[in-house]
Amino acid sequence: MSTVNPAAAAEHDHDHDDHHGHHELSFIRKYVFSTDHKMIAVQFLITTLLMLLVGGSLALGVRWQLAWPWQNMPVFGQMFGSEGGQISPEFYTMLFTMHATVMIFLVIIPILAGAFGNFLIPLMIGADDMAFPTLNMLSYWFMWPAIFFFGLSFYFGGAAAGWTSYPLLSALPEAAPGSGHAQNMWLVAVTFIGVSSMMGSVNYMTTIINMRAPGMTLFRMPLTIWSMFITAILQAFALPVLTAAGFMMLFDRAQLGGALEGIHTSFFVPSGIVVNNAAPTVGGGQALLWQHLFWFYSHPAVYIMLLPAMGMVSDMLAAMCRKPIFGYKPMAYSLAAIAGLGFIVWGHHMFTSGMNPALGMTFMVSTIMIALPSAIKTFNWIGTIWGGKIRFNTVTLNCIAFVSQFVVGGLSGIYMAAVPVDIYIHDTYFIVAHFHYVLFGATLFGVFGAIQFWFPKMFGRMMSERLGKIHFFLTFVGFNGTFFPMHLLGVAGMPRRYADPYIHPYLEHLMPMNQFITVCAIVMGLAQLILVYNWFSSIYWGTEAGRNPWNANGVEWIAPSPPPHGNFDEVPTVYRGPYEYSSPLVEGRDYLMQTEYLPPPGSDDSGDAADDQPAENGADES
Amino acid sequence: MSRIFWCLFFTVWPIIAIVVCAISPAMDWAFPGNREAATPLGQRIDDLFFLITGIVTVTFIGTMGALSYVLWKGSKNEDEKGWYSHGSHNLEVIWTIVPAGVLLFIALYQLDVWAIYRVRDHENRDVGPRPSHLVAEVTARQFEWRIRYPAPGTKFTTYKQIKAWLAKPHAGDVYAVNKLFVHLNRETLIYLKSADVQHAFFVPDLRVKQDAMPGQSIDIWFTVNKSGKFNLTCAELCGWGHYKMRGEVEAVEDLEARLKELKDLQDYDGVTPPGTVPAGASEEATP
Amino acid sequence: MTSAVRTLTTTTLAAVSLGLLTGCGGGASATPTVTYKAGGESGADSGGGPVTQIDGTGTLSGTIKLVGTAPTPKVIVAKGTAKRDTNVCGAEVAIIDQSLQVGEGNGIANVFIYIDKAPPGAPIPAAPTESAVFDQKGCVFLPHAMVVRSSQTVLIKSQDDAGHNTHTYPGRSRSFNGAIRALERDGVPLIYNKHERTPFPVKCDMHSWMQAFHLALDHPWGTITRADGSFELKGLPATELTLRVWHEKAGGKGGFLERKLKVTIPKDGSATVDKEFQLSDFGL
Amino acid sequence: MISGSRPIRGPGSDPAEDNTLTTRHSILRLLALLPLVVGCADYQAEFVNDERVAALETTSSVAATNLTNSLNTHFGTPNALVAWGALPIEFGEISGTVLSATGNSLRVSLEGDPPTALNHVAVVLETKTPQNRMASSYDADTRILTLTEQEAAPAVTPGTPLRLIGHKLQAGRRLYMQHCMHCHGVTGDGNGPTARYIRNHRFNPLPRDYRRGLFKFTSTKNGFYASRDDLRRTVRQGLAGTYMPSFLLIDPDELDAIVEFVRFLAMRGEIERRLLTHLAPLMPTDDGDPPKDLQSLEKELAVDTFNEALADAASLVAENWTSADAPENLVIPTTARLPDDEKSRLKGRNLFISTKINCAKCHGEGGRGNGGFLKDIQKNPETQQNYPTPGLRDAWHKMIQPRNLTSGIYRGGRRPLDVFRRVTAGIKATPMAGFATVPETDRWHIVNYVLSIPIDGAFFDEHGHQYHGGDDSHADHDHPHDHEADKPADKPADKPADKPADKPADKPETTQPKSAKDKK
Repeated sequence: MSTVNPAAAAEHDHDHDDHHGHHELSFIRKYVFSTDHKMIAVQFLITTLLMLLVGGSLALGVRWQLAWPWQNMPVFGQMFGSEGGQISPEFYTMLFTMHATVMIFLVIIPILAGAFGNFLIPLMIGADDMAFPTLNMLSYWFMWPAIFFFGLSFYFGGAAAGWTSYPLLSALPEAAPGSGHAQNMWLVAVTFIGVSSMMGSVNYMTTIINMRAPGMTLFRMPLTIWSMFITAILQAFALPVLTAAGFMMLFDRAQLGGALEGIHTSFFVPSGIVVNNAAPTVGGGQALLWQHLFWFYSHPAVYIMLLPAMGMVSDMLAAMCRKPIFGYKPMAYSLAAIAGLGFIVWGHHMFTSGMNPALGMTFMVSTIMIALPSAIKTFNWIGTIWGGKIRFNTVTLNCIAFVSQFVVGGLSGIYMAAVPVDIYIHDTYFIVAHFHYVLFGATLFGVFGAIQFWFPKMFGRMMSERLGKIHFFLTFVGFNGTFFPMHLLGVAGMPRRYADPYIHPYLEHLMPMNQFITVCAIVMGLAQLILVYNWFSSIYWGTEAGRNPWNANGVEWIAPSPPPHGNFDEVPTVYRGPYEYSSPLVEGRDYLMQTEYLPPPGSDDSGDAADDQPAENGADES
Repeated sequence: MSRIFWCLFFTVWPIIAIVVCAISPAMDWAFPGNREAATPLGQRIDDLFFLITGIVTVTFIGTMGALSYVLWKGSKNEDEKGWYSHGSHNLEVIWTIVPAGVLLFIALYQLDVWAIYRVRDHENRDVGPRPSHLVAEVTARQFEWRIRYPAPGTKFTTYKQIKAWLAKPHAGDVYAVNKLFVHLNRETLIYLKSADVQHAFFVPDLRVKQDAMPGQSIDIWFTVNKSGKFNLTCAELCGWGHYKMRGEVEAVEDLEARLKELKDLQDYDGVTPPGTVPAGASEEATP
Repeated sequence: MTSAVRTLTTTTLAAVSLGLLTGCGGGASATPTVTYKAGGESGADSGGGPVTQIDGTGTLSGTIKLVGTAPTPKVIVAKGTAKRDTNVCGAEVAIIDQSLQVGEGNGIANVFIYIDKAPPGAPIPAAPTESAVFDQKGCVFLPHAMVVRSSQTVLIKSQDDAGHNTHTYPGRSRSFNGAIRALERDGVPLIYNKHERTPFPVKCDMHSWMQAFHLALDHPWGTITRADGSFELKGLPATELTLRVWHEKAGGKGGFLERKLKVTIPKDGSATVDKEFQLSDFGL
Repeated sequence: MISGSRPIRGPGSDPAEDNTLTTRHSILRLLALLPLVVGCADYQAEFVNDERVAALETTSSVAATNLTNSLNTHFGTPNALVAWGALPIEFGEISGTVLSATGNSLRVSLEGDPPTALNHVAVVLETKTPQNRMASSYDADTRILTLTEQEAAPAVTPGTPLRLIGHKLQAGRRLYMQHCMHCHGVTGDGNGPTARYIRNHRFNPLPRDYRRGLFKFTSTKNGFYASRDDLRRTVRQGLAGTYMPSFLLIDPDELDAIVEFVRFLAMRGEIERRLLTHLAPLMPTDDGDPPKDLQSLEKELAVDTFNEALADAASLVAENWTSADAPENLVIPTTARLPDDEKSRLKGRNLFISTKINCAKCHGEGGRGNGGFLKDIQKNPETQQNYPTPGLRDAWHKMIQPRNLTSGIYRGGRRPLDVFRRVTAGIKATPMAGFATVPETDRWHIVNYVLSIPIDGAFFDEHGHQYHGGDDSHADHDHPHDHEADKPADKPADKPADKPADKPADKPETTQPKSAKDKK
């Protein structure tokens, strides 16, 4: 079992503490360029929440245009408003492109892996910090160049080729207003994000493999850690492809200027294409290639954006229902299965793209099969709630929302897994509805729950339940009001990315529904301010939380809240799995922490025979 | 109190969702014009759609029902501990096998449609096109559809001839923009090209969608079996004017005559003896 | 806290409702108002007052001279070095820049001297029936400057065995851009249908250096100076007149040398105007 | 489109993020401001002045003010349009009679079937002195027309004829803002937000700037403006090979409305231009200082003769636009197209390359639009100065290429009639001259030849047999010497990059690489 020598770790750990006890770290080292995984996590969290607001308001701009086309757009209209107070169509394309970009690259991926991964991994496996603290710091600070370059992209007019950046629209500067330097900046920024998350994933894998506390066998790891682990693997394997594709695209673009001026490869650019009376392109590239490369990353990325939330929700549900997770191993296995299958389904984004139709069949089957592990997880979550003692607090609500929204997102996925049906709904609002149900409905509700759940561990204070519930209610209602009707829009044949769908007669009658959607979207958007308020006010005025406010089992709950540098008073020793709620072994309380030693020792953990630590009976279902 | 509220909350919203879907056809939120597809294949796609909808609805009701049930029970669970269970192996097996079966069924059931839609014809291209084919070249560009028909009366017997025709403009070609005429009840074979960036040829009423890739000539075929005009839109982001690409596909009985008309229009030299001057010829010029 | 929450939620809802229910003018779908303004009514004052007939005419003559030594006009196409149409353009003589031609006695040629508007009450003689000829030879317009009546026909001819086109840039009349075939001798008719306020360029796009200046007047009282800078205007109405003196190089890019040159024409007599201009007046 | 670093500052909720750090009250105060954020911003579409007005402002504010005022009184603003009767525009006029008048609501009978929405259109009551009012609403069922004026009910007796003016202009403006404004701009100056981007590409034609009244592809004779039909054609068919897309499926009434509004903008701009020409002497000199005797000039031009100039400009504009619609000014061939056979094409070919009319000097012997004249430096007719770079320019001083005839793109339409019109009347506002002097039969030969180029290539031997230029699809790689021998005898001294036309591109929409290269 690959665990660091506890003794060594302990000593190391202690003199660490003494060391730090004596002289305080400078402000910069403590709060800015901190190598403490908790501080980095909080930095990630705050940054991503900020970006959440940015991306959200971009989305509101999109919604405004769809509800009241060419009307004076508030804020955006004033800030970048073009002639006549109405926005221009290319500004609209920029809006949704940057919305997707910000939300995916600057919010969801970093908030899961960056914020919660960073915070939870060492705490949950009982390590004093990440394996590579400095690398960890860098992975946060590499996000800022990305943010800077995205900002620069705005400055140059904003990349406007969609977040998928299909060539030739994105490859030829003449093709679109946003395809000039804005696109270069976009590509550079995405590369930086890639570097950032790559650093993260390497760090997570190493930490999880090497730094688990004594007794923390693989099958005693909380599902959060499982999901983080698998996510890290996904990233490590998928990201290089995107980075490579990004560079290929950069080299394809002639107007790079400077040292790269001469390169002007044509990986994606076919010859003889004349865009807007510019000189015809040379060199037989293939635009389809980009789609393959891009989706080879971006489909796994969908799971990068989902799995950690799944893991965290599993932990939270168990804690909130006071009940062991239902089917721990199937949960872990299905996580792995999703990750594995996730690598061979990218083609389902390309059913209409003109790739060999025969390929469509294979991708269809694999895509449909990936629904299976998702289904298993869903049933297991319901099973977890089944027979539990449920307290309807904000955490529970968000977790249940996660499950139910994930069901909707998963089921609507079956439509587009079926190729012939996908032919019709591809690139319509049905797709928009689908991935918002998965990425927002599922992931973000999971994140909201996780914030509420681990906030006391982060800041030593509880978040306001009442505000949390209001926020949840408004968000949930606004969310469903916003995205559920989009299924219908899609079935009605409304394509995505239309600045003004209503010039097409068969879409005119959808305007009222779009207006309704926008109203809901604005409600949802404003509701997020409540979260922000709740967050900051709770930091100052929240009620004090002890070490284990939720009576949860995880290792992280034996650490002080907030945990000091080095996390634990002494190296924790793990005796059982994390889900021993309502265990009959203890009287008077319905939780049994992973680190509690209970004589007499029971039979060995079936998970791994090599474990030298005594373990509890039934730490895993057998 | 709040317990009941939240239980109801999680019970009611799925019901609302289902109701909304149920009334959607009545509210004209379903397929365009609430019409069935205008191509036989499209109708099969619709059937598939409704089949999946059926399965999905059942699953949805099931899951949501189960969820609300366990919530209801769990939230009014009075004993001081929850049910200490790590799951059930049998259940796991059941809810692995059953969904797998259903999913596999969906996967296999639809293969046929897809095969007809693209793969099968795609495989045996060596057979010549059926004489009933209308061949047309549709070139998408920012932001319009440029259409080229072979001279009226042209009959292609081999794909080689078609390729030759596609290769360069020919005398007597008929040009049009944004309005595509197709045979009624006969197969239409379209070669889709892009003059600049990627577009997508999307005719909702026909359930036809195909991306136009720059540098490629992609063939799509369909048979319209309902006369009328169908909206043609672009479904792949193609620049700032993406939404401007409004076109129309019209299925007509006598296509030859219609093409002839277009041709006359196109050959108009301003002094054609009165009577044969096509309507609006003085104003219209073909692109 | 609770009060905060209540206020917070109410403000939020207020914000939403207020934001969404505003119709928002200014955008595309806002209906503009339309007010009607009857036509003609802004036609302003047309003269007004009784017009006193001007009877009798006089003559105006004079010279326009340059102070200082004129720069030697630069050669545009040396003899036989034309890039195209070598057999025609500058075949016999080199093509010289004609924009500022100074004759003996430093007289400036091709200066337009005209009355902008015919003085009210002056009888306007009918336009000559014979048409003016505007010719081109060796890829040079002949003449370089001409004044015609606005109803008069100008025949565009060509002695060159190469195609030309004549592209006019009038201020008020219909512009004309017509190809002139090689050796066009019977001439392409061109009529300036409007009175012009200033001379305007006439170009040939095929030979970028070819340029002439025309002036179309609805009265006969305009002329250009001869090679020695002298000019003569006969039959001017005997009254105080405002002359305009225009040259294509004035101010470097063409304009008035004198915008209001007041002269009084004695009945049956003659007046003289001698003007001198500095090089600076020509942007040199 | 987006200027400065403002975008980075991000949307309005970011300040919220920072302020929440303080107390809850500040948050509430901030939320109270949200209506402003969410609510509607108050900024309006405005007609922008010609650039020179700003310059004029520096010397004579009087002139500038008079100019802008008169434009406002006669054309209004985008949100308060003025229908000026002096102009030949169909503002959309409905005449009728007053049946009864109570207060500011009139019961009227309107002729024809009036459009349902008649809000804010002008109402002219033909009393002794016509009263200009405005309709606030019209109810088709009760036929009650309500006027906006609350006070002073119009003193009208039943039977008074009345006219409702402007619904078409309204519709036109609305549709224009929806479909056209991105490129052509609110003012029709061809400078909409998207145009700024199109301008980045040197060879992309700019969106048309209406303000000169010049439109390139018309059916009218040389020197005449574009007829309504021409504008309709351009909107419906688009301009192939440019960024002007086809709006073929737009509803005919909407199309008419748009066309009228475009003419409205064109006339506004042209009158502005003519007034500026009238005020030109008041402009600052090249070195920026005011002209001599500014006062007297100002009094003369900006005050005394200003209205005169305005009326003159209006009458000129009206005349030009009216004459454009007169049938006698259309270019209609008298003889039918000659049979399109090899002989005719060969004749056309010979005419095309003959120096007698010099087609090839611009379009190139291979018809690639790479003729020798493109190497000349042209003179700017407005300043008499040479343009900095060689190449042909249009009236907007934008560098343009002669049509590459091998590309199969005919911006003005591909009908023989259209090409005939291009040849006969030329292309307005460009160096493409009208060849009306060439006999009509010869013009038909040229048409036959030009139309055959994309199909059969541009080159013939003396027997009229065409070369197909081999089968290599790389136009830019073929070798001129292949066909040196077959150059016509009277080929010009220099050889412009004349290459045999190879097999044209398989996409008629794409221009051949060669021509694009030559543009450099």
